[in-house]
Amino acid sequence: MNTNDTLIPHIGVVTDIRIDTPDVKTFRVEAPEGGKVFEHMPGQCAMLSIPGVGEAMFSITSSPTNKEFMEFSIKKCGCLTNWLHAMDVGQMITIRGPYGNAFPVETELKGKDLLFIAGGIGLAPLRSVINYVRDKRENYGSIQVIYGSRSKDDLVDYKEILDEWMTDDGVEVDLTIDNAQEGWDGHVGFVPNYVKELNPSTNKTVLVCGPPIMIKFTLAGLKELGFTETQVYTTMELRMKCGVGKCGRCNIGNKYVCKDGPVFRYDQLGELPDEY
Amino acid sequence: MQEAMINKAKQLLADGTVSRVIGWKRGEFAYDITPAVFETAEELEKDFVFDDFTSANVSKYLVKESKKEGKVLVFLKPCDTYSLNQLTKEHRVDRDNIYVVGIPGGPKLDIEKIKAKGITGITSVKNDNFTLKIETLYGEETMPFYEAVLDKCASCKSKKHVTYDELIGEDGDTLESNRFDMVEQLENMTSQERYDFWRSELSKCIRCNACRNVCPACTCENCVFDNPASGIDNKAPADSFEENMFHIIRAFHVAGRCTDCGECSRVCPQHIPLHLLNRKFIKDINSLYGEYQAGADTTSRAPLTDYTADDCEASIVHERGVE
Amino acid sequence: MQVNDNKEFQPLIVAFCCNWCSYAGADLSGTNRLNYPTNVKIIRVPCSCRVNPMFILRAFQKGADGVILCGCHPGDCHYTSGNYFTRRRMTLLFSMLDFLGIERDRTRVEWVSAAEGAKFAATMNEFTEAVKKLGPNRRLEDLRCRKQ
Amino acid sequence: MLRISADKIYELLGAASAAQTVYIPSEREDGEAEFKKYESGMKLTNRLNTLRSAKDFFFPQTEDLVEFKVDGKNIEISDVRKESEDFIIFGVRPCDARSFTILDKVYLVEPVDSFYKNRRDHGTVVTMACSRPAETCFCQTFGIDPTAPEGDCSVWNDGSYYYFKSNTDKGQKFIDSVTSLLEESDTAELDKSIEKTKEVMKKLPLANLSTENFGGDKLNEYFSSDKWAELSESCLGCGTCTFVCPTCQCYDIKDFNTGHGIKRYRCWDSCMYSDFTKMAHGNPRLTQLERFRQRFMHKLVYFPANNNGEFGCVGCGRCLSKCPISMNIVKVMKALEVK
Repeated sequence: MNTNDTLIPHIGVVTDIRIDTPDVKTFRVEAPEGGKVFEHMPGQCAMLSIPGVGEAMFSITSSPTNKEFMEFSIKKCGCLTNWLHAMDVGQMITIRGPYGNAFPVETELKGKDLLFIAGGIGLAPLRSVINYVRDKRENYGSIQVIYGSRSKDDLVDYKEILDEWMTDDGVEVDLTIDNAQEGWDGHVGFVPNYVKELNPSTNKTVLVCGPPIMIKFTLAGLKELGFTETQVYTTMELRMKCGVGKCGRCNIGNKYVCKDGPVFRYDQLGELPDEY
Repeated sequence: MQEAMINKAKQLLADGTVSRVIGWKRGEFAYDITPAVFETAEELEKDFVFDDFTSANVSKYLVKESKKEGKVLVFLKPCDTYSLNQLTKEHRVDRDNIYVVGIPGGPKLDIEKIKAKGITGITSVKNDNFTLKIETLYGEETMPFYEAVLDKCASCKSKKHVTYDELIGEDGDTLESNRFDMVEQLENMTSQERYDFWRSELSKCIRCNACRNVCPACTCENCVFDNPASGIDNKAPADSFEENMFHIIRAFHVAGRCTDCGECSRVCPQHIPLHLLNRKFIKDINSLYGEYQAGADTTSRAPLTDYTADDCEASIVHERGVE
Repeated sequence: MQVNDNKEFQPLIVAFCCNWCSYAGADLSGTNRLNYPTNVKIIRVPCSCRVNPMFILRAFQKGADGVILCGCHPGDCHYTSGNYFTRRRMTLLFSMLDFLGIERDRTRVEWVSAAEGAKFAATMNEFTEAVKKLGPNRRLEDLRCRKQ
Repeated sequence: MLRISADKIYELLGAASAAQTVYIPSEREDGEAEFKKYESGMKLTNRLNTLRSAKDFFFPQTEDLVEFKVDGKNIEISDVRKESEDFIIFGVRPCDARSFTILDKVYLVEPVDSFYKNRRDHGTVVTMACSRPAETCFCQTFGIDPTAPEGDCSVWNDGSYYYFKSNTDKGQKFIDSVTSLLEESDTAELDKSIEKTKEVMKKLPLANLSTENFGGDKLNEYFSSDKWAELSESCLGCGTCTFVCPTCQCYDIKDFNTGHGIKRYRCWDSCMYSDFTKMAHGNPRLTQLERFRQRFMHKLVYFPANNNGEFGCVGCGRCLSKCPISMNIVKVMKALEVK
């Protein structure tokens, strides 16, 4: 038995832990001998696990153009993520992947003006794409990022947004938080409303990710503004165990989110039964 | 009987006493009967069935159904009324929202026992004066009625309805049952023999959870075996230990609450005699803490939530019977 | 690897001790320098009543050869009645284990007060001997946990 | 065709089991049949089929995937996979034989499941044509001919003889290994007995059940059908149907702490269970209705959509006889069917 099996993981070492928000940390993962454990495309996911604690699917938040390491922005919300939040640098984890499709950065999205809309931890999968297109700037049109969170403290990657994205030419970043707070002079309000206020040009291609309720209202708002369903991409999550469309958990209609997703164009999503 | 039940149900639906009826629905074959909720006279006419195969205890459905709008009519066999009483006692059902019509009990038939005789292709089963006349695709077969009786009916403990709003037919009495015979037989074996017996039975377990899910005493909102934090939420018995553990814990969780309705053994696809575990607890409780029949009333304290200062010590286990 | 057959079997005993009486009793037996086997692993519980059947089974699963539960004497429970419930529960559980063919001498309940250091040590010695006679737990073990 | 007289079949099984493990359907004390390792003295069952399906041979209920040693911050992974030994499953019914090709469509597509493939590569499936189908049989519905079984080697029994025909190299190897016991003969007797079986098949109560109204393109018709509420009403949410089903293939992956390491294993799981899709932020299939619907939609609509119209059911009838409340795919199909 010397064939590889995708269910048998690799070892990854956590080489850096960044505290993003009170409940989100970003973990840097490298192979024990240095470098990345495997290559991926923006939007793909990986199965991270602590043996004996659990295994779960996380989107890879670093860009494939980063050749040294992978990053995962993880919100504390369950058994495994609590454990991950409590660990220190140097901890080994197991990692397998990459799983799923990716945002079509090399095909449909090429040459397009891009609008990223994210809410809360929903920035994690989009950050991979944003940094990818920033690194391959010549292949894409304008970039606009609309990002909102509960409060200023809950904005993931705030430092990177301020220091890198906002200083980039041709990248427009619009931030919003749910409620007014001291030390915040930016926009206050929910993402879907902010999108409508900003009234982005309808020739942009939209990539949206966030809590289901935010996605729902954002999509409705975009439709009002004149966007069509084929212009909008989103990324999904369901419970997963295998990552390769066999264990049956993330099945919606004839699609498996782990294999056929997690990235779906909105019109494709509409063809699936409403069970996510 | 079926006719009388349908008429009763139609009458109670028509006069507005109830808005729904829980009963049994006819299937594809002679024996595959599904518990169902009927809402109209037409549905009752078409599909309601009561015969030798309507053995399912429908009282557990009342946990859900009694909380819905409108009163629900339920037909309960004597054994099923014990389950309902126990559920009432544990505040799992809204008894005021239930209209119980007591109906005569079994003995009901076990299709598996007929099939175990090698009879296949069954198209109809008729009881002709306690001989079963079984029509099959390969000709007619016969077998004695009592050889096909469900285990739970063969050791019936009571023909008495312990709760009802109305009865169809006469009420019966509690019976001298032989239900502890097999438990006693096992108790008289050596420890090694008992171990071998249970190993051969429990090793068949596929952890389908049918015993748990059908059990009227298992009504926890979130079962310990489904709770990832319990550490025992396994979906399959990965080791012989887990087979033992699952059934010990399950029986323990219903000890003193199990009315001995026998549904666990009836639904077990592997024919594991699970009721023996429950009966062992019942027998122990009866002999150590005084006769107790779960579901016989709605007020008494359950044996495991009760005590007396002069209860026997646990060492009694070491002192009696065969090693 | 050479297997040392001469090495005498030392059973692993798990002792659940209630915080108020038996744990203090164990403590006392220690301060009195009384001997009991080192293979007795004490798990302190707030009351003997805290021990649910799963604890006992889990101990066997993870390698215990015998499980003993110690609590306050009946009538002396810190919480008035905890040990009375324990008594019924454990009687039924042990009876069930016996019914399944698990050797009955692998389980025991003993009431040990805070003043009974000597009784604690004697109970542990005696229980360990009884379990030793039975040999390793094979009927209620999880094969996955057996050390190779 | 090659044949052996019925009284010599155990001689043949004995010869075959000298070279590799042979499993045969045999009866237990309770009258149910199950596959057991053949040893001399054992008898083939008279029951039509085994209680549990034959999928266990390739997709066992639990199997170890990988082991970990955890030491402080370090983790060591050890691959516990072992090359399976060759084995023969004798007497697989045509429905179960078809179930393997359905499982193949899940486990042998990229990325190939090496655990499944390992067993599949080493197992020889010797099928047995049916001669006494039961009332619960509906394999015809899914295009299976119970008198012409698939598998590596097909066997027919006309009462006096067992006839053998190989379909693959593995099947031929099996026949070669027992060839000295077989004699060449015509099939006149066998053909007669097959004709008789075909007559019975026409009379089966479910003979007219058809799939023509189901398939990958029927998602919208059936997903929002108002029949689901009624059908799922009495479902207990147990996993009996799933676990006796030859084609159900969902699994769970779990870790077990042995005290000296972590075993990661997988085991069968059921979409009927309430926690199947439960995650930290909620559960997309909240009630039994959704879970119940998922199981049948998957077999009748989703699976065919992904597999050129092939259905995820083989009509073995196990769920018909084992469901505690007798709710099953046949009742679902009949209730749903829109013309």
